[in-house]
Amino acid sequence: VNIFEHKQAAKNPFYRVTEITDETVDPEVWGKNFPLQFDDYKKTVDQVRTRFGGSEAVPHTPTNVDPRSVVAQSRLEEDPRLKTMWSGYAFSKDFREERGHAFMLMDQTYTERQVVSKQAGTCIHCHASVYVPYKKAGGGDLIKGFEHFNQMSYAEARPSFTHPVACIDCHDPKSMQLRVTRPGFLEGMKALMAGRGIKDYDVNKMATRQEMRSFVCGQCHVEYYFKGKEKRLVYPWVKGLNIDNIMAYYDEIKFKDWIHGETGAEVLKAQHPEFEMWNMGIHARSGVACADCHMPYKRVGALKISDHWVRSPLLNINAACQTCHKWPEAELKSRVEEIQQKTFEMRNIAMDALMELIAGIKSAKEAGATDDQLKLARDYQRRAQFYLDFVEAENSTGFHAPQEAARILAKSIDFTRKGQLALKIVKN
Amino acid sequence: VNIFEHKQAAKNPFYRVTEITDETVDPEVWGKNFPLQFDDYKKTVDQVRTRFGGSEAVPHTPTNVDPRSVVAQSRLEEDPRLKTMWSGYAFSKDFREERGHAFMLMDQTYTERQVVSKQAGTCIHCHASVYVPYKKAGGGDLIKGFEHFNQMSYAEARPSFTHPVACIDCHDPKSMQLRVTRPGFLEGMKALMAGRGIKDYDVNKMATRQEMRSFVCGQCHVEYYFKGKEKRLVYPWVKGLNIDNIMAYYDEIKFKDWIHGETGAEVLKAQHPEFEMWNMGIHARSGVACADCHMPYKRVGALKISDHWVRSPLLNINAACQTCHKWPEAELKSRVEEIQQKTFEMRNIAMDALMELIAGIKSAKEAGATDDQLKLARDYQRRAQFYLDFVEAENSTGFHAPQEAARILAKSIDFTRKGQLALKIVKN
Amino acid sequence: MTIVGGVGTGIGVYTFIYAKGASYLTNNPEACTNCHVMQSHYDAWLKSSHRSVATCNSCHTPHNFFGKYSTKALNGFHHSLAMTLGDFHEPIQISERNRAITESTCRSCHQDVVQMIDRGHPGGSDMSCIRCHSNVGHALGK
Ligand code: HEC
Ligand code: HEC
Ligand code: HEC
Ligand code: HEC
Ligand code: HEC
Ligand code: HEC
Ligand code: HEC
Ligand code: HEC
Ligand code: HEC
Ligand code: HEC
Ligand code: HEC
Ligand code: HEC
Ligand code: HEC
Ligand code: HEC
Ligand SMILES: [Ca+2]
Ligand SMILES: [Ca+2]
Repeated sequence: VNIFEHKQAAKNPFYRVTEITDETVDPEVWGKNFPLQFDDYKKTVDQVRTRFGGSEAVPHTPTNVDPRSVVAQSRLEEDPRLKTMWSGYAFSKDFREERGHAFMLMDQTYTERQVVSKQAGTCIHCHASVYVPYKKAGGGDLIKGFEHFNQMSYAEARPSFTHPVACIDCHDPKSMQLRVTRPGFLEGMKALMAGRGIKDYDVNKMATRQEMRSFVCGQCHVEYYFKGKEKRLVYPWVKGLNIDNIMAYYDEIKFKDWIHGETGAEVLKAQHPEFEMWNMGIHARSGVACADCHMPYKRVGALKISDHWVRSPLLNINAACQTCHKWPEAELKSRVEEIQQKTFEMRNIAMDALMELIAGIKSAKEAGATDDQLKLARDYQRRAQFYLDFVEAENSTGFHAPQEAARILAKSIDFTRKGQLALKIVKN
Repeated sequence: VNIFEHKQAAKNPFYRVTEITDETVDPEVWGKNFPLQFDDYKKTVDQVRTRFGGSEAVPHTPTNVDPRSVVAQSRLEEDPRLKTMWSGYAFSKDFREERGHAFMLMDQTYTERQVVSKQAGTCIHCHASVYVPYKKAGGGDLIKGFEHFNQMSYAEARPSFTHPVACIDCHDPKSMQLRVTRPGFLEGMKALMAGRGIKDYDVNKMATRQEMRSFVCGQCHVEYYFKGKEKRLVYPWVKGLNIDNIMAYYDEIKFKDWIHGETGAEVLKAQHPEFEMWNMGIHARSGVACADCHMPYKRVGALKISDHWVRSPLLNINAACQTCHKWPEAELKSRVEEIQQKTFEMRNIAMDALMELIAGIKSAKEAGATDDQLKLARDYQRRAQFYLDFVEAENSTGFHAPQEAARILAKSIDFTRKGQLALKIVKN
Repeated sequence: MTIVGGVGTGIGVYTFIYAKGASYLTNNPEACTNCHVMQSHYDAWLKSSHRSVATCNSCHTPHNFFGKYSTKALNGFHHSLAMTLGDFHEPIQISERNRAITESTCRSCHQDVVQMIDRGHPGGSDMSCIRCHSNVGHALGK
């Protein structure tokens, strides 16, 4: 009978049947002590679509270069305008909807982007359990190991890693407390806090528990770039976390990801800035963490555990939202979808506008306009495109910060407008 | 439905010292029975600024045409771009920040807009206690009285009205229940509901109490136009309440408010669409009414009453917000102001863009472009301007529906962009 | 449905006694925390504005003798059933009937305060106290 079990379970939440150390990478070993969390962790192989998120399981015929039999749907096929935006960059060859954590290492290894351009060892930072391999390679020093792998090619680095993100990447094996293991985040937060006047900020010592419930995700779900020849992974937060700050930073250091294939503009690729966007939204402001929605508490017997099946909250609305919002599930779902639909509408307006700007610069170039004459229009393209991509690449389709996403898109459209006007002057 | 409802219906909690009838206009008489509400009602003469709302008491030297010794700050002086947007229309001569209900009749009577162009009797609908005068003029028929005054000039109509909005405009004198007395709203809601498949919708019979707590405000705080020669006041809701619906309706009936003074475009003026914007926001969706925030309950002695000092909730955060949101006052204020600041930023981007479009059309016109050549650009101006004005004229600076306000501004910027491109084609 | 009814009656009695069912009939809030699923409400109630003025039953049973015990009997039955089958909605949601009871208890204690604002309306008086005061008994989640 249930109640009997409940009472039993309540007495002893953790049975440690095996010892785990700071070198235990394999989650299956951790799973002996924490079978409930491990069971859920394994479920991230599931693929279910939501209106704008989740992912679709698309069959794939295994080949030598890419042995996957199932992938996620191609975003390039869904919206071919993306190819034009990323023209000349590996993303224009292969870009898919992201799926569960179980796939991260595999999807990185076999993306066609690896084929069309040589990727850096730095990539591995966010797609594998790196803590132990980093420490080993660095002779006990995490940062040294990080630097070691950054400078390799991806192909060289890859064999040292076995697991996707694992227990050890988020947990201290002794206390099970959360911890940040990613050099990129440790250094990014240090820079951010220094800008706010806080010296030597150390996430693992100074963050509160509730902050950590977002920081462990912010290790990877952020905008980034590779700095210099050492290809050091850097989170561009020195001036602050919002897009205007990030843009200002990239301008200051004159950073570009690539030169646009059709226009010659020096452009940027934005990548999954979930942490930054969340930070601009009302939930962050109200102290609601990533884990509150993506790893909500669930009851197993008398125990309340964090659901380690990290996924779209729309697949789990009662646990993810209803503790705070007493609206029916269907209502909550449609609140999210209405926000997303509006974001999507604006994204499409901005995307159409950008296509026109790119076509305009391209044809002016073909008609013989000089670099000098195109300078301004290209600069606006850089801006329009980065702002649009910031929302496009952010995976909540606006939900994490609805007004901010809209503001960014409004600015993107305005940059495009100014770019097109700059072209007009060229032509006259 | 609720088990406690029967008991309630029987309740008549009001102690009456004097009789009030369906002809008693003077709030002072009502105030004998309801002194607490009357005391607050009188406080709407107060003028206090918030960051974006409230109003500033600006001294004014009384003249023959305008005897007011205090007015609200001029919005045209704060932002001269408004004059360009409204070029050729009375609004470009005088437009002020709105202030408390006590001033509504006076401010309408003495606005310079009355001097520069002959206003219609219809205007009175929202600036005075009209219920009794309308009924009298219509021989007991409210709608007839409404039609009677609509067709007069403002100057002819004006003497029949004495009070600003009064108790009788929102309350049934017998039960003190809320009621809608404004023909514009009664007809607007009927049209809206018909569009949703509900026939013969009667606000006063079919709306719930909570709906009425917004509907009494929706009587006046809405977008409107004067239809045909009879200058009938119409709320443009047949196709729905959002701006895309309203724009489609105005296009269908080819309505224009005036011809733009600098460009010759057939343009529209948006006016205080608080009800429509609120309707697009999360609070409306959550069942939060205008009265919840603008007339929150307050305790006087042992009694709870509705605060009839209708004003900016930012002047009263404790009662207006904190029952539902347990954040400190300063935090709530800054949440609102952050939303408003972002709206204001986008509004300014859209406004600058519009100025360029207007300048562009103007100079193309001066350079000899034909009406045919300017048609498209002018049509985009019409759209860009109406969308921008919809947010500009809405008095919460985006708060009532932050994402929707941003979406509207993004579209405004895109219309401007297309207008400027249409001009480019003219020039080439 | 039928299976639930049949099994429920049998096991329900057992569960009720096992889970210290008798204490359910008292006014002591700790009676409710015999079930761990009520613990978070209890914890929140301890921090609530009503901690020293109202127990669980002040808000969750009608303010008259027969209403109180018939409500408890009905709820007690649902409770042990749900507990036994373990398949109730989480987070726990108040039923329509119990919400109405709770609303009536607010009015019963606060009649004087709300007499002026609590009235009928032709289209239906959907005046709900907990729309604004959802935190008075136990603020969860926030
Ligand atoms: C208040 C709840 C909430 C919080 C807090 C939150 N998210 Fe989300 N997140 C959502 C919702 C809702 C979606 C949209 C899911 C969909 O479209 O299916 C989403 C989408 C996502 C997605 C895409 C999921 C998919 O299925 O494709 C990622 C990745 C993500 N969030 C990561 C984060 C990270 C990292 C944080 C913290 C920095 C965070 N979220 C904070 C609710 C939240
Ligand atoms: C700062 C962390 C970080 C780094 C560095 C990083 N990724 Fe990712 N990657 C993510 C996150 C988070 C996602 C899931 C969200 C998304 O796809 O937008 C992801 C998704 C992906 C996907 C699946 C979706 C897609 O884009 O098709 C591929 C493939 C991928 N990354 C490849 C790479 C490669 C190659 C590199 C190196 C150039 C790299 N990643 C570097 C964090 C990172
Ligand atoms: C080590 C890097 C890393 C960390 C730490 C990390 N993620 Fe991810 N996450 C990824 C990558 C990479 C993907 C995409 C995997 C793929 O597509 O193969 C991803 C995918 C997701 C998805 C998409 C699932 C789907 O079905 O579309 C969600 C949601 C998500 N992560 C949320 C989180 C949350 C919440 C946290 C913290 C509790 C977190 N992630 C921590 C790297 C990370
Ligand atoms: C992407 C980050 C991440 C990974 C990977 C991860 N966890 Fe967690 N885990 C969390 C978060 C967040 C919490 C909530 C901690 C808190 O609130 O302090 C948590 C909590 C826990 C807890 C405490 C009880 C509970 O459920 O809240 C245990 C035990 C646990 N995790 C075990 C594991 C095991 C075992 C694995 C590997 C199979 C694992 N975790 C992998 C993020 C992660
Ligand atoms: C831990 C508490 C918590 C959780 C979990 C949570 N929210 Fe919220 N939510 C809030 C708070 C706090 C606010 C801000 C309003 C307030 O102060 O009441 C908010 C605001 C909102 C809003 C209005 C803001 C806007 O952007 O329009 C929506 C919609 C919303 N939440 C949906 C969701 C959904 C969907 C989920 C689940 C995926 C969720 N929330 C999970 C606490 C939470
Ligand atoms: C959730 C609370 C809330 C609701 C509901 C609400 N408002 Fe507001 N309203 C505000 C706030 C906050 C402001 C901004 C005040 C400021 O800037 O000082 C505002 C501003 C206004 C203003 C301008 C006030 C000024 O001081 O200049 C008017 C007029 C207004 N609202 C009318 C309405 C109407 C009519 C409705 C219903 C259709 C409504 N509001 C619904 C909160 C609300
Ligand atoms: C009969 C028409 C009418 C009705 C009904 C009406 N208003 Fe107004 N309201 C006005 C007018 C006109 C003004 C501007 C007065 C002026 O500037 O002289 C105004 C001004 C306001 C202001 C601005 C105060 C300030 O300090 O800036 C607020 C807030 C407001 N109304 C809210 C409401 C709410 C809430 C309701 C319903 C409870 C409501 N109004 C009902 C016509 C009306
Ligand atoms: C549908 C209702 C409605 C009608 C009709 C209406 N008003 Fe108003 N008026 C309002 C409301 C509500 C406000 C306060 C909100 C604002 O100013 O945006 C207001 C504010 C004003 C103000 C003070 C602010 C300002 O604009 O300087 C003046 C003056 C005014 N109206 C004049 C007029 C004139 C003249 C007419 C007729 C052409 C008219 N109104 C018709 C509802 C109405
Ligand atoms: C629309 C929101 C709203 C609704 C609905 C509502 N209240 Fe209130 N209530 C308030 C506000 C705001 C205050 C604070 C008044 C003050 O502090 O001046 C309050 C105060 C109170 C107080 C405390 C007065 C004091 O300071 O001691 C009691 C008791 C109360 N309400 C009971 C009720 C009851 C019972 C109901 C249902 C019949 C109810 N309320 C419905 C908003 C609401
Ligand atoms: C612009 C609309 C408006 C005007 C004008 C107005 N009221 Fe009200 N009044 C309301 C609203 C809204 C309520 C809340 C009714 C409800 O919840 O059912 C209310 C409620 C009341 C109540 C019920 C008790 C309470 O406080 O909630 C009384 C009594 C009352 N008003 C008297 C007056 C008197 C006297 C006047 C004139 C001096 C007046 N009202 C003017 C909108 C108005
Ligand atoms: C009667 C209850 C109630 C009142 C009064 C109220 N709110 Fe809200 N508010 C809500 C609800 C419900 C939500 C939606 C989120 C949710 O479901 O919890 C919300 C959401 C919000 C949000 C997040 C949405 C967004 O647009 O970012 C903010 C900010 C907010 N409210 C501020 C205020 C302020 C400021 C006031 C007072 C002027 C106020 N609220 C008055 C109930 C209320
Ligand atoms: C036998 C264990 C148990 C005890 C003792 C118990 N509860 Fe519950 N209670 C539950 C369970 C399980 C649920 C969820 C059942 C459901 O949703 O139908 C629940 C749900 C509820 C609900 C919401 C569901 C509804 O029907 O409205 C209320 C209210 C409630 N309990 C109040 C109380 C109060 C008050 C007490 C003490 C007098 C109490 N409970 C004692 C187990 C218990
Ligand atoms: C002052 C009144 C009050 C007291 C005291 C009170 N409650 Fe409640 N309870 C409520 C209200 C109101 C709701 C409905 C909440 C909602 O729907 O927003 C509720 C709902 C519940 C629910 C349903 C789940 C939920 O959160 O909506 C449970 C379970 C519950 N109460 C248990 C208890 C227990 C156990 C106690 C004593 C420890 C208690 N209550 C004391 C007023 C009270
Ligand atoms: C057993 C009697 C009782 C019941 C039942 C009850 N209350 Fe109270 N309530 C009190 C007493 C006593 C106080 C404190 C004394 C005072 O200020 O009147 C109080 C205080 C309050 C206050 C002011 C303090 C605060 O929390 O802000 C509010 C609001 C309130 N009650 C609302 C409610 C609502 C809503 C309900 C129903 C869900 C309810 N009460 C049920 C007795 C009760
Ligand atoms: Ca996905
Ligand atoms: Ca004002």
